[in-house]
Amino acid sequence: MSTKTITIREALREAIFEEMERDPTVFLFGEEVGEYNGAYKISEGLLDQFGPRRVIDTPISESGFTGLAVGAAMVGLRPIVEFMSFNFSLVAMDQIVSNASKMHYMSGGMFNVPMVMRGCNGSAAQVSSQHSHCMESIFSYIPGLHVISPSSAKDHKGLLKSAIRDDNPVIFLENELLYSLPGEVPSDEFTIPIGVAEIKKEGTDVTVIAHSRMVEFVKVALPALSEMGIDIELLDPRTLKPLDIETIVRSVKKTNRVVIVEEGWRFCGIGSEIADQIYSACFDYLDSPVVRVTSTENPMPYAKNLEVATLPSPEKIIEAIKSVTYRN
Amino acid sequence: MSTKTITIREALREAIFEEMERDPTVFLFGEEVGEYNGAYKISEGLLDQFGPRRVIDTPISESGFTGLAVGAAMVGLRPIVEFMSFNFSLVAMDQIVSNASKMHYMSGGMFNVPMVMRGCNGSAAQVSSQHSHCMESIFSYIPGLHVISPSSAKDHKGLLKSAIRDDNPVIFLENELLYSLPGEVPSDEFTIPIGVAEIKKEGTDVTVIAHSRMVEFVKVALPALSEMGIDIELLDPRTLKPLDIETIVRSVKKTNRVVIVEEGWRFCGIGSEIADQIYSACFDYLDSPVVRVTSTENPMPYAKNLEVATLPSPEKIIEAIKSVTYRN
Amino acid sequence: MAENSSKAPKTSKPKTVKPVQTKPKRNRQSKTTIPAKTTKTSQLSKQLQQTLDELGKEVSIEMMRMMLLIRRFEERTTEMYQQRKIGGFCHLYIGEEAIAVGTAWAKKPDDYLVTSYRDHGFALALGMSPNECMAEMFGKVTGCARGKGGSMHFFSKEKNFLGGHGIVGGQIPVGTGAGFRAKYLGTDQVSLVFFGEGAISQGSFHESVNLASIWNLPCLYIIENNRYGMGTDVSRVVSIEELHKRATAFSIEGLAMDGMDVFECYRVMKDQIEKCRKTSRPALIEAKTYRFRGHSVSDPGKYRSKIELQAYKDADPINRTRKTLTEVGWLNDEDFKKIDKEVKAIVIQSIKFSDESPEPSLEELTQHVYS
Amino acid sequence: MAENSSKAPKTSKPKTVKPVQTKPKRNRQSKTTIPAKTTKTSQLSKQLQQTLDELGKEVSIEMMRMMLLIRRFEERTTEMYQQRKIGGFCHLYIGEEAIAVGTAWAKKPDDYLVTSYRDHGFALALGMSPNECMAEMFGKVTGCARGKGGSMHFFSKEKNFLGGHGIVGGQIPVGTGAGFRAKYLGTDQVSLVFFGEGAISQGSFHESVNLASIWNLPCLYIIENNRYGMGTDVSRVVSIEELHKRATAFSIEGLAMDGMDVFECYRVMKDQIEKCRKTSRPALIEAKTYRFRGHSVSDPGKYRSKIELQAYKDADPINRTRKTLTEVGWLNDEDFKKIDKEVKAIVIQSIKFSDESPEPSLEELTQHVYS
Ligand SMILES: Cc1ncc(C[n+]2csc(CCOP(=O)(O)OP(=O)(O)O)c2C)c(N)n1
Ligand SMILES: Cc1ncc(C[n+]2csc(CCOP(=O)(O)OP(=O)(O)O)c2C)c(N)n1
Ligand SMILES: [Mg+2]
Ligand SMILES: [Mg+2]
Repeated sequence: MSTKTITIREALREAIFEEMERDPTVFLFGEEVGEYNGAYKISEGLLDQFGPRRVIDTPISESGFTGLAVGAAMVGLRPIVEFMSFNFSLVAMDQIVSNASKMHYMSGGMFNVPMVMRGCNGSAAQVSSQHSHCMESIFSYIPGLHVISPSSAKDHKGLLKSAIRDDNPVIFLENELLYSLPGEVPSDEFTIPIGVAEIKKEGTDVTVIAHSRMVEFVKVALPALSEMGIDIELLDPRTLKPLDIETIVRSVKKTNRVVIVEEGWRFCGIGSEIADQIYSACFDYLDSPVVRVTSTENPMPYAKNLEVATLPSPEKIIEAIKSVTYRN
Repeated sequence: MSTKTITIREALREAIFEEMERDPTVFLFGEEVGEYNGAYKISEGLLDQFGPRRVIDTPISESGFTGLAVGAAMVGLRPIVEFMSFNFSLVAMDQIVSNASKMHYMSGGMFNVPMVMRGCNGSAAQVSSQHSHCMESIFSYIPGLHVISPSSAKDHKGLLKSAIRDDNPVIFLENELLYSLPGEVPSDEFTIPIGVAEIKKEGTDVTVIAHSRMVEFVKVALPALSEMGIDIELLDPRTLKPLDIETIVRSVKKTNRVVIVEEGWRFCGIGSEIADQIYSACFDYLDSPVVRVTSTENPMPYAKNLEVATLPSPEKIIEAIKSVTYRN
Repeated sequence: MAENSSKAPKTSKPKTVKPVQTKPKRNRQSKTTIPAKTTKTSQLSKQLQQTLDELGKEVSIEMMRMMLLIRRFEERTTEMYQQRKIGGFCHLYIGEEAIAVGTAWAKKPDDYLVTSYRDHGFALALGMSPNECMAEMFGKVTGCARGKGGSMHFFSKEKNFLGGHGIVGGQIPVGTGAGFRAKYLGTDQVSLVFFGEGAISQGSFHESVNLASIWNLPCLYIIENNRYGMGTDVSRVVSIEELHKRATAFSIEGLAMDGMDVFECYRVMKDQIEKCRKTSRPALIEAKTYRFRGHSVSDPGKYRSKIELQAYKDADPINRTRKTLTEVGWLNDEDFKKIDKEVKAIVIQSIKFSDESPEPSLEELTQHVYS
Repeated sequence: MAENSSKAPKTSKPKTVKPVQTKPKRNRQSKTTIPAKTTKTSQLSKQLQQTLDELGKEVSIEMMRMMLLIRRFEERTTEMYQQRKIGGFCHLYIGEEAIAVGTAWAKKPDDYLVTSYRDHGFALALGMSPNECMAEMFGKVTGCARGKGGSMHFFSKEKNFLGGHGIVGGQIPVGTGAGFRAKYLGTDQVSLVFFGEGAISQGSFHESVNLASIWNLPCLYIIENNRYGMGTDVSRVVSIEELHKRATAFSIEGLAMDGMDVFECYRVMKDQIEKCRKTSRPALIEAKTYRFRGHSVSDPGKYRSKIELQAYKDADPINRTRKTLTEVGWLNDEDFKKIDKEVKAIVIQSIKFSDESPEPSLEELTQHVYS
């Protein structure tokens, strides 16, 4: 199968482009997606290609336009809502939780809500307290939502295409600092199924679970780890809900050790849930408690040194891996 | 110390009354708290006692009045915001997460936000999908918030008083179905510190961790359990954030077995975090994986039989306790 | 209120609400007054005449019959609630029937409609069966949402009824989305978005109407101003007296209608729907109405005076319609009683149907979480 | 635009913005036009004269000096950003200085003020030191928020400055709360709530203004209408042309002012603040302005034409003030250059201060999460 190298930004754009070509009910809207070509240029050129009927600039009314998308989806359209960042999904939270996630169930299966909410999640570079939320665990808590957070160009493209075709509301968490990362993707049309994890690197000593930008952090740690003679298995869930616990369990039963890395806060982070599921399923296989690498328990500070101290880092990941493999 | 028996409703009212008497900067507002005496009559009589300056009926503008409270708190008032139920905090989520919880940190400690957001959390009787959210884990995820969810009249009163005096934004989760539950409270003025768990019943075989209404469910199970010869230790964290992990660890190291009961959903519920902390701290003390009793993974259905099937129950709790003690 | 006598011969002047001053129990925060209603002047009566001519006898009676069905259905709903066959939150539409019925006859079948938890009247008026509605409240699998929604969450795909919704104001963006769809696909459908006057204090109202205005979405926003949001008089929570005047903030048309006059509701909604269909411009309509019961079946409604309540009951939309139809000679007492008997039987049948229907199976529990 | 010549002898007619039609690159969705501005008529010039008389020479020059300080501060900010001494989002106020400065001189020291992320101008105008502001952006512990806030989150308890805020519209309820506090405690403070025109599409705007209106809170809501929310022209996203007219929806006064004329901003804000202090009635003020730079330092601002930008630059609030003060004989070129040199030195000093300041210690990381 032939491949090409594109950035994650391009991967997302291709996914949207292809799905909009394929299905006239798919449309994109959000702040600055059209004339401005997207705050982060994901939608660059799409207005030119599809016109203002299908690529729509909105006012700064996240609650209004998210709810509008729910209604439009109930009656047969397939909206892609771009949150300029997921921090702004907080003003739309009620529409996501009370409406998008509930409509199918509370109508007894009569209506469904095929919509994608996408945008960048997590911190960027020094964007401070109000602009650095990791929303994984909040959305994953809500039955009725799918939550996807990929790391590679290929996964972004394949999963976004699946998300757009999915008949449920899907939260699609990207990361600003990944947008320019290049990666290989198949030249031909492809999709990646929702709910399937991927082993990014096989290994025997410890299962390291990471998603989104944290996968890159782990990769940075790889040379140092292999120098220490530690052979990790790097597992990217890609979809957080539904979580592919089978693949995780298979890996853990092999390595008997787990480190979970996430950019979000520790307390009630997505890693708590992943850890709990691992303990339940692999209790007798674990040689050591699961170790989690997360942000520290504070709002994101602006100062660079504090920001760095808050976030996970390749160094912290190496420390965690060493501790779980008792190499200290 | 002399005591009296009052309902949780009265306990809450007394707490608000006493703190409003004590401190003229404390005021109560929310929908129907005044003329109507509260949708659930928590604030009955308070308008008569304190007048409309301090007991304030609001429009249905949760985002607006929650944000207003944040601002008022920044400049020296101590608002108590009543959400008619915490389901409606979803429309105010941005004010809670981006403003209330961040203000102290992002102003470098200059401003603080001494406010309490209280109201009923969780399901009531057949109130269906949009009115049955358990918000524990969502709020507990956010650094800067305290999250309290008591079970007894005494705890409601003592903790609400502490919450009102606390200098941070506090989420105070009540439960409609508990409001009429009576309990003993000290006749004299008292407070209960935030962040301290209580062993509601000592025992040796298994630590059962439950908060809010789930404590009552566990109590219902007690006779059956003691008949089976299982002596549980019932631990109520009371405060979910900060979590009193020391008390929990002490109990678990004694019993070596844990069941966590919560009304919320399982995936990313507060129990995931509690379990993860227990595993980390007590890995070598656990004779069995932690077992969690939660709601099933669906929006709350209206039909009574489905509602019952969704929620934890004394029976499900007994099953869990039996499984963790290998009595099957 | 001007008490002009009607000049139209065939129909008499419909009884209007007498303006009375309520004596608010406390006047600390309350500015409660019964807003003076415009009288049916001769002009309005001419309109009524025209409307009746347009509708004809059969349809007019059909509309009264539907109001009566809703009324009887909800009276029994209360009973069933008291017998604990119905649980949860249950909000009655009694007193407000004219709005749903007037609208249902004014709209085309494929126009969209969405409303709040106070949704029984709309469901029935749109043609959903009393059986599926009652069964829903009984929590039976034969209910319109398979027993999963309950009183607040009736839905019908067939009727383009996007449901009853529980979060105040939460349905306003949703209904706007249906209008968006019509515009996107170039259909000529209109989306009718209903909500209580309490909901206009939610940001979602403001955001939605702005979106509809800038994008020319075929949406009508209808405030069912029944004067109370739970126990709160509208004058205590909204900074403008004539709510439809909020329309100016969005550069759209705003107008009020007597929400207790089914023929006026029909006429205004018909006009506005057709206009909206043509122009794709949204509008804001305030239906002035009143609920005769408490906010929900468990609310004693002590916050309003008996005088006030009686004044509105005197303007009962069903009695008023009955009187009009009697006066034009289309209905006599016997006809009415017959209709009443029929609808009562239908309601009784719906209870029987619901009683006999099975609960949803436990397998249903985790079905419909995802599709 | 009527081009009446000024009749006031001492001051000449300040240069006004020429109305030009932009040629929007695409006209698919855009209805971009430069709104015709009202000319300074003789009447306005009389007002200007009065304002100058009221302020006197020293204060007038002081105000110009502050505008210049903000300008020079932000010019250096851009440089520091390019040198990567400043990171994150950084939004410049250049072009809009007249609003903050006019307001700062119009308010009492203990009146509250809150604004968006575009907060440098307000911070300096309120009297916060350039040192603490620059250091904040350098992420140093000597910054006004100990380096924890950054460019978007300046705060000063001393100045009753409730901060710069990052969520569009999110500060509007917060500022309303400060007004609530004034009313609750019976102080005579007024709360000044600033936000961009993009923010009026957020529900929080609507909810807050309604609350302030029904509760008579001493809050002034000031829309800084700089015509763009990021790359979006206001006409594409707001359904009303004159934004201050939204006021009618809340039964409060709405008015516009020339946000590029510091003396008009002073006069209008002074009037409104004192009126609000007396009546405790909120009002909605639209300050018509323009930002000369991109939305943030990383935005090239391609969405607007050079002609449009130049037209506004011709009305630069600092040049305009300088001209006015020169014409009344209070300032000559030399004075101006001296002032400019002074403020530049202050800014340079703030950079030095920031460079030399220490970073927050790592112990600070988890401090101030709870108090
Ligand atoms: C966001 C939100 N806040 C509060 C409530 C609780 N609540 C349910 S109905 C209601 C009153 C609504 O009044 P109105 O909009 O006038 O509709 P009506 O009940 O009169 O038809 C309130 C406050 C809710 N459901 N949603
Ligand atoms: C709720 C929310 N949505 C989106 C954003 C991203 N954003 C930041 S500034 C901005 C434009 C705001 O424009 P305006 O209110 O006119 O203020 P200006 O920047 O022009 O001063 C947007 C969309 C945000 N910060 N908050
Ligand atoms: Mg109402
Ligand atoms: Mg702007």
